[in-house]
Amino acid sequence: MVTTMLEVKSLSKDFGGLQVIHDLSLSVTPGERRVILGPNGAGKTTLFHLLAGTLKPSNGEIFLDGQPISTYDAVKRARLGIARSYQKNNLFETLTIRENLMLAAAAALGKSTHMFKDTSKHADIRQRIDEIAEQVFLEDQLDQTVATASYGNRRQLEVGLALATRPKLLLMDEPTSGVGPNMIDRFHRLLEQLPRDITVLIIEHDMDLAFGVADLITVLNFGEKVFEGTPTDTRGNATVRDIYLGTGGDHA
Amino acid sequence: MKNIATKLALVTGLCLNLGFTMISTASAETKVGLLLPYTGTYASLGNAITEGFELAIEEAGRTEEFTIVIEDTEMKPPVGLAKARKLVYQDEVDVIAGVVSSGVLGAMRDFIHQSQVPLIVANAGNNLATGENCSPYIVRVSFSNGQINRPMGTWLSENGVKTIYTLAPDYAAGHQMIDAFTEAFTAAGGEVIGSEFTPFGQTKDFGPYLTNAQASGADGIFVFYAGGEAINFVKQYGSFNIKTPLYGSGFLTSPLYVEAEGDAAIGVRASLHYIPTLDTAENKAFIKAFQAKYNTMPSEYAVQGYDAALALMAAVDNGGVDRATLASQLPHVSYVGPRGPLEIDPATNNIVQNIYIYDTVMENGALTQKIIDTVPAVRDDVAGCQM
Amino acid sequence: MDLSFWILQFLNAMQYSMLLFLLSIGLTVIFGLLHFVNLAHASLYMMGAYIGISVAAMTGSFWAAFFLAPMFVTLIGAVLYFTLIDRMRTAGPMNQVLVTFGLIFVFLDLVRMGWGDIALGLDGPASLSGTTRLLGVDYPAYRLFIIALGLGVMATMWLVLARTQIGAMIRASVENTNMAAALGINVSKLFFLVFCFGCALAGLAGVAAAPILSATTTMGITILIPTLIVVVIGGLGSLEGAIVGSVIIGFMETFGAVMIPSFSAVLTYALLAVVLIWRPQGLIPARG
Amino acid sequence: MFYQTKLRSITLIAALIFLACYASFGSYFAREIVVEIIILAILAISLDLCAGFGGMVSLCHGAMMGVAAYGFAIMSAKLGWPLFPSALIGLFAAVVFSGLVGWVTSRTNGIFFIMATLAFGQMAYTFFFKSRWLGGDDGFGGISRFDLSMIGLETNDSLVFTYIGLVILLLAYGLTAIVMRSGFGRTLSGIHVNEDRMKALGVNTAAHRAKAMAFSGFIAGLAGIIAAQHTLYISPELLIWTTSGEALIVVILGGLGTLVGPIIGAILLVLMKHEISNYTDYWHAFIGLVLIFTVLAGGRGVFGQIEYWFNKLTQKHQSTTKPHGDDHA
Repeated sequence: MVTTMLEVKSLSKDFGGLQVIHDLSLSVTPGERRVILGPNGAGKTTLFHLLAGTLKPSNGEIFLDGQPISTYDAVKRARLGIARSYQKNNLFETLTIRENLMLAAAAALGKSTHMFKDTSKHADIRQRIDEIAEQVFLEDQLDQTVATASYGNRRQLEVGLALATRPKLLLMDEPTSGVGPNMIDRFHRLLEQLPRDITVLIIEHDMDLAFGVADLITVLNFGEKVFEGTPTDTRGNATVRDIYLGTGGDHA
Repeated sequence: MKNIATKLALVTGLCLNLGFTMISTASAETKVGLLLPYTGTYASLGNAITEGFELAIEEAGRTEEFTIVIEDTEMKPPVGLAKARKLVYQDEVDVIAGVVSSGVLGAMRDFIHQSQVPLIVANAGNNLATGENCSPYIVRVSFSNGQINRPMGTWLSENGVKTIYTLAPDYAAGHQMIDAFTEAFTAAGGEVIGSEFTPFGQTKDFGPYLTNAQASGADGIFVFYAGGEAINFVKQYGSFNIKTPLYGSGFLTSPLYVEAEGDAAIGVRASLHYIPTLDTAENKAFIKAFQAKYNTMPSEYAVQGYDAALALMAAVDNGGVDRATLASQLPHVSYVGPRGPLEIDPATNNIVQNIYIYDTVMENGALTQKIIDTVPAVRDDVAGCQM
Repeated sequence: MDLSFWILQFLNAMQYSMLLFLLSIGLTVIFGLLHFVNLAHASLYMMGAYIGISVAAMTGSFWAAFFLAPMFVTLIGAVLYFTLIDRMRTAGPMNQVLVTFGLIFVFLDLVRMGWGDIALGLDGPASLSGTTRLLGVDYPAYRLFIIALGLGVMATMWLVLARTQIGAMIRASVENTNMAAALGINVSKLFFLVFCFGCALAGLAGVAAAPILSATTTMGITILIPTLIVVVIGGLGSLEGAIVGSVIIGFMETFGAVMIPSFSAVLTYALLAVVLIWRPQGLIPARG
Repeated sequence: MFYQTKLRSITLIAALIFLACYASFGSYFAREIVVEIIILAILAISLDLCAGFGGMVSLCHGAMMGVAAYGFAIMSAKLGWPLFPSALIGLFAAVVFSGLVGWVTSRTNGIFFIMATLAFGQMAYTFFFKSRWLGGDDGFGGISRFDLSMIGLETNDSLVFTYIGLVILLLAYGLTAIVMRSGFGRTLSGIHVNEDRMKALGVNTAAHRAKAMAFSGFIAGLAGIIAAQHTLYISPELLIWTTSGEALIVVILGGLGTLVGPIIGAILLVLMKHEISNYTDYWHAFIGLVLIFTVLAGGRGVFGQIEYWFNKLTQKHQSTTKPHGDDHA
């Protein structure tokens, strides 16, 4: 029986001698909400790149659901169930929100290579679009073009795109970056309502949100894991306070 | 284009014709379609042939008798065929003249044969058109690729050239020209010790090939190049100061390009079916008339256009009034033109003509052609032609 | 095939490389700095040849043509810059390609109207008409002149870029246009100067090539493809890339013609395909 | 993304009716012109599929068309196969060729993609140009048209042939439209807009682009089969890169990414060319100026512009793939 959804073993990444991730090991259980904390430059986003396969590790192994995936490219990992939302919006800008979700749903449902059936008429694709729209609170904005949508809506869509693939493992890179308090609330609700069959890794700077949703928190600094524990333990930990809250106290 | 006004007039004339005088087909007028490239690489050839053609009709004072419809083939086979169909079905011409590129001729061949509209080929030299693919409706008054080059092969061998290196562009005409030369040269005892085909339309620098040819140690280099490639080739040959003599198909030092080639052309020996310096009454009269009208020296292309018109008029004089009678009369045309005595060989419908071997020389500060030998009445073999 | 044969072929390759270099360097500098794919560059080359022929015919001097033709071409370039190029700068490569593709047609017919359809030639200068003995072989002096011209332009550009203030500005702007503007460089003026310089080089290449190659209405279109291939193989916008690309293509076409003539027609295309598959950004991609 | 809007349907039908009328009531040459338009329009639709939806501006579409035409001509005229299987083999050859080109160029974008496709197209052109068995640059004839006498159609009649061409144009359009509305087509648009995100969603974008090229090759192949049967003759001219350039002009003139635009563009370009060449030999310059003007006027093309105004007027917000001039070089 597999007890970990994600297993990372002594992962390292260097860019021309500069160590960005160093000997990092992680173990995330199915359904867990894991928050990754760390100051800027701690290697959080690089870790996501390594997990999603957009960067190749210099060293170490990654297992998803017990399966070694280190050698797989991003496409294959996505198909195995890793989805990712980006820190900076990475959307289909010229398309509508519905079309964005349609693309993700079609990809997830294996319909992106169907050559003859009109996707907008696929019952299961339409159902998926509606579900996700509801999950990320975009039911009323579906026919808006992304380029003209509000920033908050675009952040919601960013998560929606990742969710639409019904991933096993969801990597969320600062979903709330740049949004106001109302919006943070929304994301909080969104995360709480996510079904537990999705394992979630979140990079988050909003402490209330982070501590509110996390089962466990991993703190990175200079590419190394410096602490791992429950929100309560993290709050009380002196090292964390020093390196993270001390320098990054002015979180967004 | 100098004759743009003429063309415009013709086009407008045509429109009026179509609009108001559709019944005129029964009159004695002969409607001729001139199918030539006026855009693209061969535009200058198209213009020269048109000039020659129009001159001949004017000279004979028979402009009233012939209605000319001009169409541009753009040097594209599909366009050529489409325009040929237009001339036949829409303009209902009695005869078509022109066709510069062999590709266009190839595209038209079956159509001409089936529609039984006579075609007077005024340039395209593809051997097959009067050989394997000959047709009673296709008569050629220009030349065949083999016809120009065979005499040179024999002549060179007879004049002490033992070994030759050949160069030509890598396309169908290039291969036909060189094959014909090689066959005749070898038959006469010579040996082709090296041969290269240069990428057509891409080769700008002939230096590497010239260096190769020189290094082969052959007694001479025989080449076929035309147009811009001919200028480049001759100039580069000159600049390398190559000692191996240069021989070629006469298009190499055609009067149309020889000025651009400059001194490098001096001493190049070539064979062609027309040389402007031919010392005959017919040629002198032709040149005088041509210069009077266009203020420039005629080229072999202009002569081909001129002869296409002369052949047509001769066929009309012999009783050609419509497509069928023109087609039957054209193969029996014979007369003396600017290039000498001409006749059509009814076995192939290709022209029988003299081939001139000439030097390019400097005379009174201008480049000109000096004929050194004449191979009379060169006739193509009946190579698989069945009418 | 003795040594002198290979020396001759080496010089042939050099000569062709330098001609390609003169053309591609202008194209690539314009791309590197303005991010503009100017297909009409080849038309300017053609204009250089035709204008050169006319100037030589009027003045009777090759050297007058050699110096005046690039100037006229620069003038044409300047007009183009203010009418089209400048306003197309931010329009994306696709639109730039289309507009300059349209310009090719326009220039083609302008030349046909002005100079006719018949191929024209230009006599080189009398002083360079013979052959010169070099490395034990007799080689056309004019071709040596082209090699020297190419190397000279290369060296001058190298010096200007490495040693002078304007060179530093160009390098800075190629690397980062916004940064350059922030540093107080008048970027639009610099762009214009560089564009004019590129046009002048195209005109120079045209008039310099005319005595070796004839001037035809299709010369622009036929040289466009090899030039683009040089620039793309080398890396768009990269000066070193243009040098490397021209030398590779020049040598490959020359020695391909000598050694495997039946493949020489596809050799460059094959190389281009291989490079683009292996290194989609070219051999020496520009930084910027 | 593609939607078969009412405006597009109406324009398509109007264009087809116009062509049918022009061929029926015009002079003989009108039919030649209409067939020329049909061939160019199908080729342009095929290119629009790649360039307009997939962002892949290809210069080897002429070669794709030519490979099909040669495949058909070789099988039928040279090897004596029956016509329909020969045509299928021609189409298959075009699909394989385009798929291969698509596959090896799938990592390149922008101007690099343009150059890579140019290289492969020119290699194919050179192959046929140099092939002496196939007549080299002179090409070869002896091609016949489909024998449809069992359904009472005489294909050698130019008007019948023109009508058949129009039906094939409609089929090519319909098939492309259906595919562009499918998951495949929409995903292709998605790749054009944001390839990285498409990869993150688990789509093998390289393979997808290659498949799109292969499908495009099928459509271009249809144009090739018509071209070969129209002239009953074939030459390498079909494959040369300027054929692709002309198709690109047609797409831009009509409206990139609209599928209907290419048909409008083909009608405009061919008619313009024939009209102007009646008056001057310098029609290239005119075409060039039209192209420049089209781009300067916003690059939407004639149909694209009409659609843009129409959408503004009706205020109905319909997402249409507008021309994207922002491919990364």
